[in-house]
Amino acid sequence: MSDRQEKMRQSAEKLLRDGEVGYVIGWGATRFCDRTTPVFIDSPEGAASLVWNEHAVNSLAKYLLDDKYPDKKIGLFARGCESRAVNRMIKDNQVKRESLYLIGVPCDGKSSDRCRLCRERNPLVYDVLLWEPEANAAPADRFERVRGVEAMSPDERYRYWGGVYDRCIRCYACRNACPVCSCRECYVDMGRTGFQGKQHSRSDNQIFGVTRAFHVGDRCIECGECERACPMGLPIMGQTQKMLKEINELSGEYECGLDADSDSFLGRFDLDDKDEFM
Amino acid sequence: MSLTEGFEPKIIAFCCNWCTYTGADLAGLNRMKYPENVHVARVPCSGRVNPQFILRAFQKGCDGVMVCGCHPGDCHYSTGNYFTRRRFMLMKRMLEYNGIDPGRFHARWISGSEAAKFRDTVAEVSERLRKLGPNTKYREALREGADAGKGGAGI
Amino acid sequence: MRYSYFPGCSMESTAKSYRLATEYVMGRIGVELVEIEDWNCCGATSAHTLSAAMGLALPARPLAMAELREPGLDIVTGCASCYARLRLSMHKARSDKAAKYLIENVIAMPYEAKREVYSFLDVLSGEEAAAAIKAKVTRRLTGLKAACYYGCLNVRPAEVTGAPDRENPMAMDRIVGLTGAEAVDWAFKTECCGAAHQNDAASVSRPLVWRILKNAQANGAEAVVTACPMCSLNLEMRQGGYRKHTGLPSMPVFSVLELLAVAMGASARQIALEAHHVPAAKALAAALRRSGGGVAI
Amino acid sequence: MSRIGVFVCHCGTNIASVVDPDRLTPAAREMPGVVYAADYRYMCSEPGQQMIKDSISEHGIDRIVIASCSPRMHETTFRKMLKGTSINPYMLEIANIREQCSWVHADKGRATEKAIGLVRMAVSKVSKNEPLYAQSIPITKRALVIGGGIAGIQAALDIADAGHEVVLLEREPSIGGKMAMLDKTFPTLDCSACISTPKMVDVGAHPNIRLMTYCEVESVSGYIGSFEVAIRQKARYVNHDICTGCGLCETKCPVKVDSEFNLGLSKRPAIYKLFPQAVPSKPVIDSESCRMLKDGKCGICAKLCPLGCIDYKDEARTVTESFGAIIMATGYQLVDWAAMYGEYGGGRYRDIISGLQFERTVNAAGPTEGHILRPSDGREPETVVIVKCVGSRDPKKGKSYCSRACCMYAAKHAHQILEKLPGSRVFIFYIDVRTPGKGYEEFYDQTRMDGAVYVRGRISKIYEEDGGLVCQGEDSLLGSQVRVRADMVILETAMEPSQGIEGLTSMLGAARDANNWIQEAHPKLRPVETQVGGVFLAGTCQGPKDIPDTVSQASAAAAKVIGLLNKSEMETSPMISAVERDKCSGCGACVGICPYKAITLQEIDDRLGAKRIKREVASVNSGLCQGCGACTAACRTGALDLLGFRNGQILEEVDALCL
Repeated sequence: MSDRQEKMRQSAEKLLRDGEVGYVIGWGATRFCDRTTPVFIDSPEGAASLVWNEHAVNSLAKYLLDDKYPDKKIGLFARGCESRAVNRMIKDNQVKRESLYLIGVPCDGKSSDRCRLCRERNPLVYDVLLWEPEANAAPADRFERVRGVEAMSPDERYRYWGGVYDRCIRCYACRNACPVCSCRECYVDMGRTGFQGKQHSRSDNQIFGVTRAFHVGDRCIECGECERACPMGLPIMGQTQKMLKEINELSGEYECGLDADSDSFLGRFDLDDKDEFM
Repeated sequence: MSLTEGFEPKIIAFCCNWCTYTGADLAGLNRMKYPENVHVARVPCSGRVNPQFILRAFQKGCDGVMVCGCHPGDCHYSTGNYFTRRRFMLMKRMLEYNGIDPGRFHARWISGSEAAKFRDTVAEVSERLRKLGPNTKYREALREGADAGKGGAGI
Repeated sequence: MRYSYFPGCSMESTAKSYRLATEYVMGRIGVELVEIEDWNCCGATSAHTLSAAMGLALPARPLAMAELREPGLDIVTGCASCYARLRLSMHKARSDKAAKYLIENVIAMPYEAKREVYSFLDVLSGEEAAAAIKAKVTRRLTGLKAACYYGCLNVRPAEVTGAPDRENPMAMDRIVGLTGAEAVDWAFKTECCGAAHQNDAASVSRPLVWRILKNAQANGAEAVVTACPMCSLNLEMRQGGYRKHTGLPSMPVFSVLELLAVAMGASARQIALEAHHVPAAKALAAALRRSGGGVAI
Repeated sequence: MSRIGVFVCHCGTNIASVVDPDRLTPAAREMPGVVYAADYRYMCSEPGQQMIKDSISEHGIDRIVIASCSPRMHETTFRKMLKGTSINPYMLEIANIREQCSWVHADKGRATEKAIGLVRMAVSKVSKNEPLYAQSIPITKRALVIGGGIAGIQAALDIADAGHEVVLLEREPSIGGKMAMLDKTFPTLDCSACISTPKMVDVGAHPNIRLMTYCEVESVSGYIGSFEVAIRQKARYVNHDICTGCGLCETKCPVKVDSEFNLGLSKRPAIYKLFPQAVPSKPVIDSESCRMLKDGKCGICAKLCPLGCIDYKDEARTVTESFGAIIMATGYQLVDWAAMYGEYGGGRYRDIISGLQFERTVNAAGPTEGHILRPSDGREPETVVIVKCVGSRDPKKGKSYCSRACCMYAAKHAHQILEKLPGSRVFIFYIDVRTPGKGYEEFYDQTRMDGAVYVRGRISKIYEEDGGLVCQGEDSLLGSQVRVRADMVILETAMEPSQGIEGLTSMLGAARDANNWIQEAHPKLRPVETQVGGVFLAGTCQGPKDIPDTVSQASAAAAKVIGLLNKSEMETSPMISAVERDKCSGCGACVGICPYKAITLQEIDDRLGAKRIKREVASVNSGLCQGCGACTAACRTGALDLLGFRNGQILEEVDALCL
């Protein structure tokens, strides 16, 4: 473990010393032994504060959206989940590959529930790989939770989601953590468009939930950051996973962020798509 | 029972200008009769219909929503309805997954000549909704006298 | 070169010379054939006409056995009928979940279809094998004009066999070329020979055999070469009446392995050439003489 | 606050007998923002319109709702009416209370209730309307015709005769296309060259037509009225400005390669004219076979040329030209049957030829000077088998569609063989015989009388045996196998779109159908238009057809172009998509959805705090956008909106219904 941490520090230090990147995004220690925090290292000396342990949980890719027009390259430690996010951001024209330096760090598994669906520990895109790829662990049943909800009656489902959204406080942490939420201004923050109200009611919360699923569902890389960020612990991936499950059933095996070229499901069509509206 | 007796559902139908709206006009020219529940909102193409419109309709008190357009391959704009097809196939499933009854949302291809299909579809949807009764799901808090306080945070 | 080997029933009975030639040639060129333990009949051609499940499961069982015992080996067979049935089961197990489920239930063992099923033609036309053949050919069958008959089941249906050309395949022609014999260009390489109905509808099926032989002769062939014991049997045994109907002489029929064996030095006795219905040794002897080898066969 | 006027039409009794204006009009008056409401017998009539205009000025109305018949009926009428008033024509909404209310409902009470609902929806929507202004785009009065076959020739001549400039572009060294290769045309059997070459000459001589042969389209930008087309003139190596077309250069060229025009049945030199009547009647050098260009050794033609036209250093050039309209006349090619039909020998038998090769064979100007001789040994065939639908109507191996012209030219081929080779026998294998055309069925009948034997069934195998071709197949009327020994076989092969159609259509943004033919805008009502404004279709690029249909369509496309070019400018609908750049993150979700390629990502200068940055945003080309709104539904943030059908307007309608 410490060997890998050392490699990361050396790599960041060299990049910064050579002026290859403006800063490096990684993980740093906190006061708590079981927590890390994303850190932005902008000097070679600072590299010594990088840490790598099972608590390096946060996905770092989202921070790229805060600096879309950097003067120098940004160094980013990239595991499978960060790399899929980067692929998606490139496809969505939000970041440019050439303004990133991706330091590949195959993931050895972290102590977070968000990793339960992880299907790709190794970065799919990187400039350098710091150590040997890891074997992928068998992920949990991808759509198990969705099937659980599907098994309910319509009224039960409504009660289930109603219960979930009754507890939603509309803090939008899910949106802020999501690497594919990349609008300049989110529709819920706008007064004028008026797609939905801002008030905190079951109805408006539910509509926010379904809309969020629709906005990101066909691009979701299943990193689980939304649920990790949710302060109320709501099972909101149940919505995006449902989108993915249906897309899988309608058009075959579908996963996002595996490359930077594939169109998302709602951005294209097939003449032979299933038709149930005749 | 008391809820559905004498109940007339409120239905909004988003119809594309080139096929379904024309088909609905043709139903009029042929003096076909169908229930009064349906109100058509004209859009240039079924591809114009944003899923937000459907959510809004349920929230504001529609009992049923229809999205109608040209048959695939006949779109006035050539490919618009292929996107409609994908979008609303997912939308329908998401609504059902969230507990909305499958009978409340309908997407249909109705061409400019299919006046009878428009009439029959409206009649069928309206009959189905009459049996289902008023939609309470996704409704925003009713203003007065509603059963406020029953649900969670502000219904 | 090691393969799991599915001999098929004919190899045990009517195709004695084919079997001996196979053993001879594969031994010489260093292809090790690991006979599948407790293999069973592939069911061709009756099983699948009676029961779809049986038609899929019979060939799948030896394939599953092979994958169990020798998970690293692909499977090879020397019979076109077996090849078609084995390949179909492999193809179905890969592409159709329901069929895989059915197969596994009937044979009561898992069948993942991870390994490929090949024919002798696939194996012998590979680069490595072709080089080995070239190295081992000691005498040439110069001037022997042969019509390569692939049979329908080595190539069809294309989605199962993956054959690139269903009408004019060339793999056997190239192998025959290695012996010094000349493969003629002809039109009936993959035409149906009516094998399945030679017993119950002879009046319809015999002419199917004859027109194949006739076209071979019309294109200058003096022998037909096959890659299947059933094709061989059929083309050879159904020549009665051929001369009367066409006025043409009868035709010797070899398997491609016999040609290779002779070219590698096998004697007639070693590969039981005398077991042929249509006298076969003469044509080979003539070719050997032409090559100047003059070695008695 | 808006000042809305509502005008309820009785439409005689059409509306008023079911919907009660005495309830509807007062109800409308109570709706938010409504300052005036009135009803009248016929709103669309002169006095009705006058009443609206008067009310607008009298009550300071800034937008109106008309409750009447369908907007598809009178929306344009009322917009025109508003042009003479103080308010913008787009400050109008129509509540359809006739076709979608009074005519379809019987219960007066409920119908009136519904009408009130429909008017409320329209009032709410109109409260969010904004003035829109139509743009007018200038029309460049020049047309480009791509493809110099008979379709392109006809279209170019028609447009030029109407007084407009035309560029006729052809990628081969000569115009003429497939028709120039044919011998005779069915059903009249007039000589193809005799009717097409005069037209070719007309094209060459027409003052309004500029011929650009040996040219290809490199790129297209712009939209209806002003397309910019980059055209690549391939290197000819012969200066056509001085060349007189004497033909001396061709006589001594040492190279002999397969002639494209004779489909490999004869040879041509490396410096060549496509065929003797080529237009322009001047040669080009084929750089792939010319010894001088390949190895730098030869130069015979340059020595022979008395005018010094040969220029081995010639290079391809690209010119960019402006056009107001484009006609696609790119035609067809025949499928590569040899790759599809191994059972017919896969091209190994020389005496199996395609129908077009037969045309060259039987053509007096062809390689055999019109004698029907088989290619293998130059003998006259005694028995000929003609196989129809090779590649057509064969979804497994070829195309699922019917190629339309083959039934007739198969009959023509049979007729020509029986006429030129007395005592010969012709067997035609067919699936159906289709003769829908003037004089076609009669021609087919005559061919049978001539002695052609029609056998209903497909040929399953053709093989060579004893010096002949054995055609094996089924006579499905007799239900038996048949085998015919032929000396020559003619395959009437399927048409498919010309090679290169994909690139060309995607440059233009025009769609192709499942078989790659160019998609017409509407199969019945707009058969010569594509869905791209200003791009029209002529001939077989749209689908298989024969010469009369091709020429008709070419003239129709020309008429469309003439109509367009007769205007100097054109008004476009202002109801198109618009981007709010501040909101747009440049994600590009809209770009791929637009069927007209009207949206592109454009780099703009922006600021991020104190920093100057360049970022990409969606940009809508108002000349290309047709206003479908598909992009708006894909835009998560709502940065794209459709003018006239804004998100806000539709949401208002929804809210109003639910009140």
